[in-house]
This record gives sequence, C-alpha cells and structure tokens, in this order.
Amino acid sequence: MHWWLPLKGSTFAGDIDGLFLAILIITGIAFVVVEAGLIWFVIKYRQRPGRKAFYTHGNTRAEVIWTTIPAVTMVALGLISNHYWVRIKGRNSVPANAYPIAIHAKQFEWQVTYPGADGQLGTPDDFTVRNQLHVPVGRPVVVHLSSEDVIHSFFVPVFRVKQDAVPGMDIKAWFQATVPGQYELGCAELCGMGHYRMRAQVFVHTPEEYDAWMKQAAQEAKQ
Amino acid sequence: METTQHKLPNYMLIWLYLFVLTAAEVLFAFEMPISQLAKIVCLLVLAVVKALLVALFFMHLKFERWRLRVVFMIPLPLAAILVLAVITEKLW
Amino acid sequence: MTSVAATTRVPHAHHDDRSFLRKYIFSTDHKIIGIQFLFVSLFFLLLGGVLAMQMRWQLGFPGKPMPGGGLLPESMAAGGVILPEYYVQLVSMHGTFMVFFAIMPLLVGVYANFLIPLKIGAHDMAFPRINMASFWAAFAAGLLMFASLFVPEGGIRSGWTNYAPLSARPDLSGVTIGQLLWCVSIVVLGLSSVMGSVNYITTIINHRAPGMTWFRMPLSVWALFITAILAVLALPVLQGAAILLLFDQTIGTHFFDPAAGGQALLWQHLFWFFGHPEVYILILPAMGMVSDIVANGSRKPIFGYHSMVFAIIAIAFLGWLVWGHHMFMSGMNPTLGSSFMVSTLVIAVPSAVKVFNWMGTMWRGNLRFHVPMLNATAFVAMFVIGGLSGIYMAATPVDMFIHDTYFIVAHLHYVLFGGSLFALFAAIPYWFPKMFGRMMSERWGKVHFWLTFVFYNLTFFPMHILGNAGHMRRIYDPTQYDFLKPYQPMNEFISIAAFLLFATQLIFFVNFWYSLFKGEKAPQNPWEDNGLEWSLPSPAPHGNWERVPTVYRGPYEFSSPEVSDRDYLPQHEKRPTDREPASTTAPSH
Amino acid sequence: MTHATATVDLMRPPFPAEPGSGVYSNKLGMWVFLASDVMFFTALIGTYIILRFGVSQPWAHPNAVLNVPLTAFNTFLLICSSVSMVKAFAAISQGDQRGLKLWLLITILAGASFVSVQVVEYIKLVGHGFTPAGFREGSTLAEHAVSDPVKYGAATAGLYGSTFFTMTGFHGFHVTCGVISMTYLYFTKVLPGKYSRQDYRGIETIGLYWHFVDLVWIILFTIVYLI
Ligand code: HEA
Ligand code: HEA
Ligand code: CUA
Ligand SMILES: [Cu+2]
Repeated sequence: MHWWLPLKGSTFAGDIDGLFLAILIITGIAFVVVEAGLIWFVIKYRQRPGRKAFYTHGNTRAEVIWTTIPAVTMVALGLISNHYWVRIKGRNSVPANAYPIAIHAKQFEWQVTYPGADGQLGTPDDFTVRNQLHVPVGRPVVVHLSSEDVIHSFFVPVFRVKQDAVPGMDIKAWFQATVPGQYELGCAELCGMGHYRMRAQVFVHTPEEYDAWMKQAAQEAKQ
Repeated sequence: METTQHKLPNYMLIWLYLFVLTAAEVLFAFEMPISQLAKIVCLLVLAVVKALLVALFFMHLKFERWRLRVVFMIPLPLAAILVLAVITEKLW
Repeated sequence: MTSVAATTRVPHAHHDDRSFLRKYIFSTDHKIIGIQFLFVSLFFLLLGGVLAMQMRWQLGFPGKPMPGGGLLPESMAAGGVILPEYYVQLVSMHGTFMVFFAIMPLLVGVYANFLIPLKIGAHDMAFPRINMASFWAAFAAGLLMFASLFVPEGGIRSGWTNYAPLSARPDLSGVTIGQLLWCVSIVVLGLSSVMGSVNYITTIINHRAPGMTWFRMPLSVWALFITAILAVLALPVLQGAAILLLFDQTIGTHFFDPAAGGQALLWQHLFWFFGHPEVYILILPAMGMVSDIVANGSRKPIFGYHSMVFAIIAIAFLGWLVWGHHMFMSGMNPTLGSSFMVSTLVIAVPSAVKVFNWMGTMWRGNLRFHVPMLNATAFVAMFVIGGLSGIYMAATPVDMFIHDTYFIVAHLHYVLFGGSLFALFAAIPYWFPKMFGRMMSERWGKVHFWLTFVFYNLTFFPMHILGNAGHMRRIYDPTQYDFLKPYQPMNEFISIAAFLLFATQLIFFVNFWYSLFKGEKAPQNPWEDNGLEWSLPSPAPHGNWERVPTVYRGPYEFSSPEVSDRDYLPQHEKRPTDREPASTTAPSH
Repeated sequence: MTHATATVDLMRPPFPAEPGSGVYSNKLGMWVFLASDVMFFTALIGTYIILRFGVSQPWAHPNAVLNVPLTAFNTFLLICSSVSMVKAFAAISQGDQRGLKLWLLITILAGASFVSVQVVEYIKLVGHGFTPAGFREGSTLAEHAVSDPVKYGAATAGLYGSTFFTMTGFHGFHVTCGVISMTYLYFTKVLPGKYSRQDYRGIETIGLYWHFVDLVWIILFTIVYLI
C-alpha cells in the first residue's frame, strides 16, 4: 500500500505529480495556518471568569492582506496549471507523429483497434483485440475514443490519463508511456451495473517486443 | 387622482406596433430575398423589440423603480452564459 | 405609524384557537412548517445514512453476506450478498436523498422558514399559504423518491448526477419506473423550492421590522436570502432538464440520445449549471448560521461584517460561472475548461475571507464552548479541508488524475458532512429551545460531538489516500482491480469507522427525541444572544410578536462597552443614546 | 416629463404598502417567480438553440412542416389578449368595474382560444405524422421527407419534434394555468366586485404573469416558426 501517487508511467506523470505537490504545499500552508490558529485560539481564548472579549468590528488592513494573498496565489496557480493543461489536452496538443489506436467502449468492455503493420487506422490491416491495450514505450500514442452506448471513461492511473468516451463524439487523448510493464486500465465513469468490472490490461512494450507482439496479434486476429 | 386614460401609456398604440411588427416578421421570414443569416438577425431583432414593448409597457417596467427592474434582469446574463458556453462546444 | 400597519396584520397573535389539524398539519405558521421540514428531512438523513452503511459493508467486505442482508429480496442481495445492480442503486439513492431530501431541506426548508421571520421581525412569511404548499410539495416529492426504492427494479442506477444517455435508456441502465419517479420527484421538489424561495425573498425585502436595515440583518438571514436567489434561479434549470430526461424515456424524444442527433453532454451542462449553484445552496446557509453561532460563542462582534456579506454575494455570483469544473474530462472544449478552472480557483478568495473572518471573530474572544459552538468550530476546521481539496480538482491537470476517484468522494463529504452537517449539528441544538421550548442535553451533545468528530475524520480522511491511489468511485467491488487489492485493508478500516460514525448518530437521535419530551425547560434567551428571536418566549408563539420590536443596532453587539453588567446587547433593546429609526415603511404617496 | 410622473403614480396605487421595497408583496413575489420562470424557459429554449446549432444536417423549413399562418393568427390572438389584459388593469385602476369585467372576459376568451387553436394544431400535426419522436413511420410527412430530405430536414426530424413539442407544450401549459387562474379570479373576485380603485393587486399580479407568457410566445414564435 502506497501512501502517495502511483508509479509515474508516462511523460505527463512528472508534471502532474509536481503540480499536485505544489498544490499540496500551498494548501498545506493554508491548512496549517487555519487549523493551528483555530487550536491556538480555542485554547488561549476559552472562557475564563471575569474576562471580557475584545470588542472590535474588524480590521481593514488584515482583511486586505488575507484577501490579496489567496487571490494572487490562485491566479498564479491558474496560469501554471493552464500551461500544463494546454500541453496535455489542448486543441493542438497531440504530437504529429503519435501512434494511433482506436478504442471503442461498450457495456462493459474495451475494444482496442490497432493500426496494423502500416501504422494507420482505417486500413484493411487493422485488427481488434478485447480488453488489452498494448503500446510501445517512449513513443506518443493517441487513442481515438468512441462509445457504443453510454459514457465510459478511459483511465490508466499510472499514465495519469483520463478521458471520457462519449457516444456520438470522437475524442482524442494522448500520452507517452515511459516504463515498460503491465498495468491496469479502468472505467472511471459510472456506466451501469457492470461498471466495476470494465477493466483491461495495459502492456507497455519495448519497440522490439511491440513489433513482435503486433505480428503475432495480427495473425491471431485473422484466424 | 383624477388621472384619466391619457395619463396611462397608449396601449392601443403599442398593440398596433406589435401587430405591425408581427406581420412584418411573417412577411420577412417568407418573402424576403436576403441571405439566411441576415434574415435570422433581422427576425431576432424584431422579436426582441416586440418582447421589449411588452415588458416595458404592458408589464410597466418602464415606469418601475430600478430595484424591480433588476429582479427581471438578473437571470438574463445567466441564460446567456449557459447558452453561449455550450455553443462554443461546437466551435472547436 | 409603521407598526400599526404591521400589527393589524395578525389580529389574534396570542389567542391560538386553531384545531389540531390546522395547527400542526395544514399549518401556515412558518415555525410549524419549519418543524415539519425538520422531522421529514431528519428521516431522510437517517435513510441516507442507512444506505451508506450498506455501501460501506460491500466496499469493506466485498462478497461477504451483509448482516441482515438476508432480509433483502434476492433481486437486491443474493443470499445476503449485495448485488452490483443494488450497489449502484445504493450509491445513487444515497446521493439523491442526502443532497435533495436531507441537507437542502434541513438548511433551507427548516431554517429559512424558522429563522427569517423571527430574525427580521415579521409575523410570518409574505405568503403563508404558498409556504404551506411548498412543504407539502417537498413532502410529496420525498414520498415519490422514497417509493422508488420499492418499485420493481428499485431506484435510479446512474448516480445522483443521472448522466445521460445511461439514465435516459432503461435498456442500458436496467431501471424504468425508478428513473421516472426520480424525474417526477425532482420536478415537484423544484416547484417546492421555487415556492419557498419566492417567499423568503419577498419576506426579507418587504417585511423587515422598523430599524432592521439591510446591514443590520444577521448573516444567517443574508445567507438565506442569497441562497433563495440561487435556488429560485437554479432549480428551474434542473426541472427543465429532468423534464427533458423524462420525455426521452416516455414519449420518445431524443434530447440526450446521440444515436438520433441528441447530445450526451447537454445533460451534464444543464445538470451542473444547476448543480454547482446547488452545492452553494448546501453551504451558504450553513456558513450564515455558523457566523451567528461563532459570534455568540466568542462573545464578540463578527469580524468584518460587511466583507462577510460581500463574500456571500461573491461566492453566489461566481458559483454560476464554474459549472464546467465537473466536466473537465468529459470531452468538453478544453479552452472552456481553462476558463472554468480560473473561475473555480477564484472562489477560494471569498471563501478565504469567510474563514479568516471567523478566525478573527474568535481571536481575543471569550469562547464559550456550548455544543453549538463546538460544532460551529468544527465546521470551520472541516470546511477548510474540503475547500482546500477543491483546489486540487480545480487545477485541470491534477483533476485528470483524481476526477471520479475517491478524492472527489473525500472532498464532497468534507464539505457536505464536515461543512453542512456539522453546521446543522450546531444549529439544531441552538434553535431547539425556540422551536420546542426545551433544551437538548449538553452532556450528550458533547459526547456526540467528540465521537462524531473523530469517527468522521477516520471515515473520510483516508479516502483522500484511496483517491491518490486511483481508486475509482461508484465501483461495486474494488478488489476486481489488482492495483487496488493492497488498499483493501484501508477500505475495511473506513467501513468500520463508518459503522461507528453511524452508531454515534444514534446518540443524537436519542438526545433529540428525549429532549423533545423530557428536556430541561428552556429559558427565553438561553445563549444570551442578541437576535430578535430571543425576545420571544420559548417556544415562540403563533404570530410571533404582539407588536413587532424596533431594531436599534446590528445583531453582533457582544461585549459592547456600552453595557457593563452583561456581555450582550439585544438588537431591540433601546439605549438612552438610540434614536427611533426613520420609518421603513415606504410612503405610499 | 409630467406625463410619465403621473403614470408613475398610477403604477403605485394606494394599497397598504409593505415596509421595505415600496413594492407590495404579491407583485414583488410575482416578479421573482417570473425571473425563475425565465430560467425554466432558458433550459428549454437553450436546449433547442444548442441542439439546433449542433446539428450538421439541414433542419426542416418550418413552413414545410408547420402551419405558419394558423400560428401567426394565434400569435395575434395572444397579443390581443395581452392588450385586453392591460385594458382591464387600466379600467380598474380608474375604478371602472364594468371595464374590468369586460376586458378580463375578453382576455380569458382569447387565452382559451389560443389553447384551443394549439390543441387543434397538435392534432393536425400528429395526424400528418409529426410527433415528439420525429416523423411517424409511413405518414405523409415521412414520405415527403424521403422525397425532399433537405426541405423536410429528414435527418434532424427527431430533434425537431423533441424541441418543438416540448417548448410549445410548456408554453401552452403556462397559458392554460393563466386561463384557469383568471377564470378563478373572475368568479371569486371580479364579478363580486372585490377589486377597486384602491386595491387591484390581484389584477396587476396576474396581468404580469399573462404578459410574461405573451412575451415568451413572441420569442418562441420567431425562433420556432420563422427561423
Ligand atoms: C457544500 C458543497 C460544496 C462546496 C462548498 C464545494 C466547494 C468547492 N468545490 Fe466541490 N463538489 C461538491 C460539493 C461542494 N464543493 C460535490 C458534492 C462534488 C461532487 C459531485 C459529484 O460528482 O458527485 C464536488 C466536486 C467538485 C469538483 C469536480 C471534481 C471532479 O469531479 O473531478 C471540483 C473541481 O473543481 C470542485 C471544486 C470545488 C472548489 C474549488 C470549491 C471552493 O468553493 C472551495 C473554497 C474554499 C477554500 C479554498 C477553503 C478556505 C480558504 C482558505 C483557508 C484560504 C486559503 C486557501 C488558498 C490560498 C488555496 N468540487
Ligand atoms: C450531505 C451529504 C452526505 C452525507 C451526510 C453523506 C454521508 C455518508 N456517506 Fe456519502 N455521498 C454523498 C453525500 C453524503 N454522504 C454524495 C452526494 C455522494 C455521491 C453519490 C454518487 O456518486 O452518485 C456520496 C457517496 C458516498 C460514497 C461513494 C460511493 C461510491 O462512489 O461507490 C461513500 C462510500 O463510502 C459514502 C459514504 C458515506 C458515509 C459512510 C456517510 C456517513 O457519514 C453516514 C453517517 C450517518 C448519518 C449522517 C445519518 C445520521 C442521522 C441522523 C443524525 C438523523 C437523526 C434522526 C433524527 C433525530 C430523527 N458516500
Ligand atoms: Cu464503463 Cu464504467
Ligand atoms: Cu462544483
């Protein structure tokens, strides 16, 4: 059991975890200030006989300070987050050389279509595998998400990637895996009573392994 | 308060405006040889003018205090925000 | 001249000769209506808790027969083991009951009704009969929703958010009648809420006592006023959406059905355009009442009254601009996502103002820790945690990871339980004497508070860690995933804490009922507070005041140097230096 | 502008004013309710705009499917009823009981006729095959749509039916509620002469509702029947 975020398995993971940490620090400071302050006040100013509270209606200077600091922090945080956001999900974020994979979600499975030997979707050598996502390491991959019936959500925790698959929409999501291995893909959007078991395996291969797997899988799919 | 009819807005006149504008709209929609977009814009303008006539004169907003006008105005930007934001969906 | 018009409105203020039915069932008295709301929504709170316990059993001990599960029909729990379809229904109905039938009516139905006239010095609401209709509509809505648990297939199975097309397609979700009942119930509830809110708004604008200027209103009244504005504008949108969803299922329309050109995301936009203002409907009244109680407990004027008011207004206004933060991963235009992120982050600013002003109020106070004050302090401490976890989700890249995980579940319980419900645990004993003429037990209140505080944190704090591990929400059996198997002990721990949390609530339950009949008789002003309601006997009589009091100052004049023998100065107490207020009655000519 | 000032006085008649805003509660409450109703229609009309904006295939020409002249007449009827409503208000604000009775009756009748015409329209439309689910299989409209898919918006008929019936239906529902409440007031308050120059709050309040319903129709007529 980890107490922290899972393995960093994609190029985004570092950025996202870094941002998470930054927010943890900002909110951590706010948290400590508020909670420690409360505890201190609770102890120090608890009722004592004969004491009268300090009569005041406020203090403009203090209020300006504690309005400005959060305001500045939040705007800065917004700008920084947006920088990453545009790189991850922005309109033109998908790298031109990204390797295409189509994923069709339906109650309750993932149909993953690979481009075959020519590296292009929509050609006759495409083939489809259920509930297995194989990707090469170190290469941007773009998944074309579609859905048969209801909304599902493509979620690979180690890649830090999540994207809903919405019926009637054609949505792209991209990532670049960095660590070879076997991981899990889950459905993150309630899609019916089988939502909990709508999972798939993710295999991150080295390029050679990937080619080998591709040949074999294409063969199997033909039969 | 011996105010008589002429102290109120001339409702019959407003009625006439509304009638004319409605007729204009119908003619406009089907007889005008202009582009679809221009047509839509003109029709919407006409509709808004008519709606304003009703709100200002029949609902007396023209004669009310500001605080009451505000009540009616608050939802309008919200409605606009909702529709515009969702429409941008299609523009990307 | 002013109070003449006012007093003549209720000629029989203290001669209460109404029949039982008129007095307690079809009452138009705002206080009785508030109390009716109290009983009904506490029932739904309990029901929501019972549903949560079943969920927690399944999550902590997946596949094991639930104690008492044998009593459930085989279609829900086979051999006592909860079935996936029943689990999904549990989640959805838990969220629905808690949000729409427990917390919202508790905060708004109970306290807007009970407090507004009492705190602004009115005899009743502006439209007492519409007020009564509002309660009965809410009651009917509650019955419909409750009934949906017992129809074939049970209640909804698409989350409290009812995302289409799942919710619109019985063939895909597996529920028909339950979903229809949900839609109808929500439309009726919206009607109730609109009727109520029109009443609250009109009453606050038109029926304030002489001298009760806008900036002498207690913050609770301000918060309820702004909440009513939110409700009056937000609920119709939900009603509209629910009607479209209903039509999609019944008369064959295609609003949300992409196969026929409809848009799946349209539902989400409509729902969250309502939904985010809704979550502020669930917190603003809590903040208002906590402000009153913190000032009372600190024996100090509220720190920065005006900025507290403006912060309420700012939160409410910004609340309309952020709904898209629930949809960052939905495939919505990412540029729109950026603007929703910024507006969401900005809400931290007025929230910060509120938090720091509460702290400023306690600073150098003379803190009296009666049960309401304990809970109000816990509100501040817990709301901050929930609010701060909101920041992670507002940052879109981080939300990409934590969206739809237990991090969200942790957030929402910190704001809704740590926030709204703790505020209610403060408000219920605080105004209990004015409602029923008796005090709730302080001792048991303290026991309940401490146990709740501990078990609550043990239940919900670990959910952040589950979220960080990528634990999805709304899943029936986490052990299906290999990467979640190591976290099963934590799920078990949470479940046990949750059971203890629930058990602790029984203390509250008993304390509530016991005090209702056997509690100590309440004095007129047990908390030594300044509000107008404390100028009335406990319980407050029908028609409230024989003659509406005149207000000379704001509601938070604690420890004022003007008085030396006690540390509070009621709003209606005339001091030698006070002048009669200029008439607040607008001259008709 | 003396003209306006005199009018302002008429708008604030001498009933027991409430303390506070100077606007009596019924009227204020009605305005707040109308603001809420704006949001309700926002959900419906907004949905229509969003869906229509979102489709890539052609949308049906309104006059191919709907009977525009009939509805134009209906629109005219509703506008007239708004005028008669305001005349009723003007009458009682001058203490003219007969005027009130007459004009309110006209309003009720015009409103009822509007609903009746709408019912007839619905029946005809459904008869031709236009339903909330789109063009009914095998109906005249469905056949037309096959021969001229652009003019009849064959591909978007489902959305057209959904939005059309929902928007006009809920408007009709509002009109019906208005007619019922006015009829109720007519028998309980107007005929017994309970309104007077001193107090005609009920008339002004129901009038606001009625004009609002008219206003919504003005928008709906344009965007549903003409565009
Ligand atoms: C009472 C209810 C309530 C309240 C008040 C809030 C308040 C906030 N919420 Fe929350 N929210 C919910 C109820 C609520 N929420 C619910 C029920 C859901 C889940 C719905 C579902 O999907 O089922 C949800 C989901 C939710 C999401 C969607 C997550 C997802 O699904 O991916 C987001 C994203 O931005 C969010 C953000 C926020 C923010 C930024 C605030 C802010 O208003 C918080 C502001 C407060 C503070 C920040 C703390 C005080 C400030 C200080 C101490 C100052 C110093 C601070 C800084 C400098 C940072 N909330
Ligand atoms: C105010 C709202 C509220 C409250 C109080 C709670 C209380 C609890 N909630 Fe829940 N919860 C939600 C709102 C709330 N919840 C929402 C909106 C969701 C999302 C739903 C969705 O995904 O669609 C959710 C989802 C949710 C989940 C996620 C399920 C999933 O995603 O699979 C879990 C899991 O543990 C959970 C657990 C609990 C527990 C253990 C409690 C415990 O705190 C319960 C303890 C018991 C009580 C609080 C009852 C006490 C009763 C009284 C005090 C009454 C006394 C009566 C009288 C005096 C007459 N809740
Ligand atoms: Cu598919 Cu959840
Ligand atoms: Cu939100």
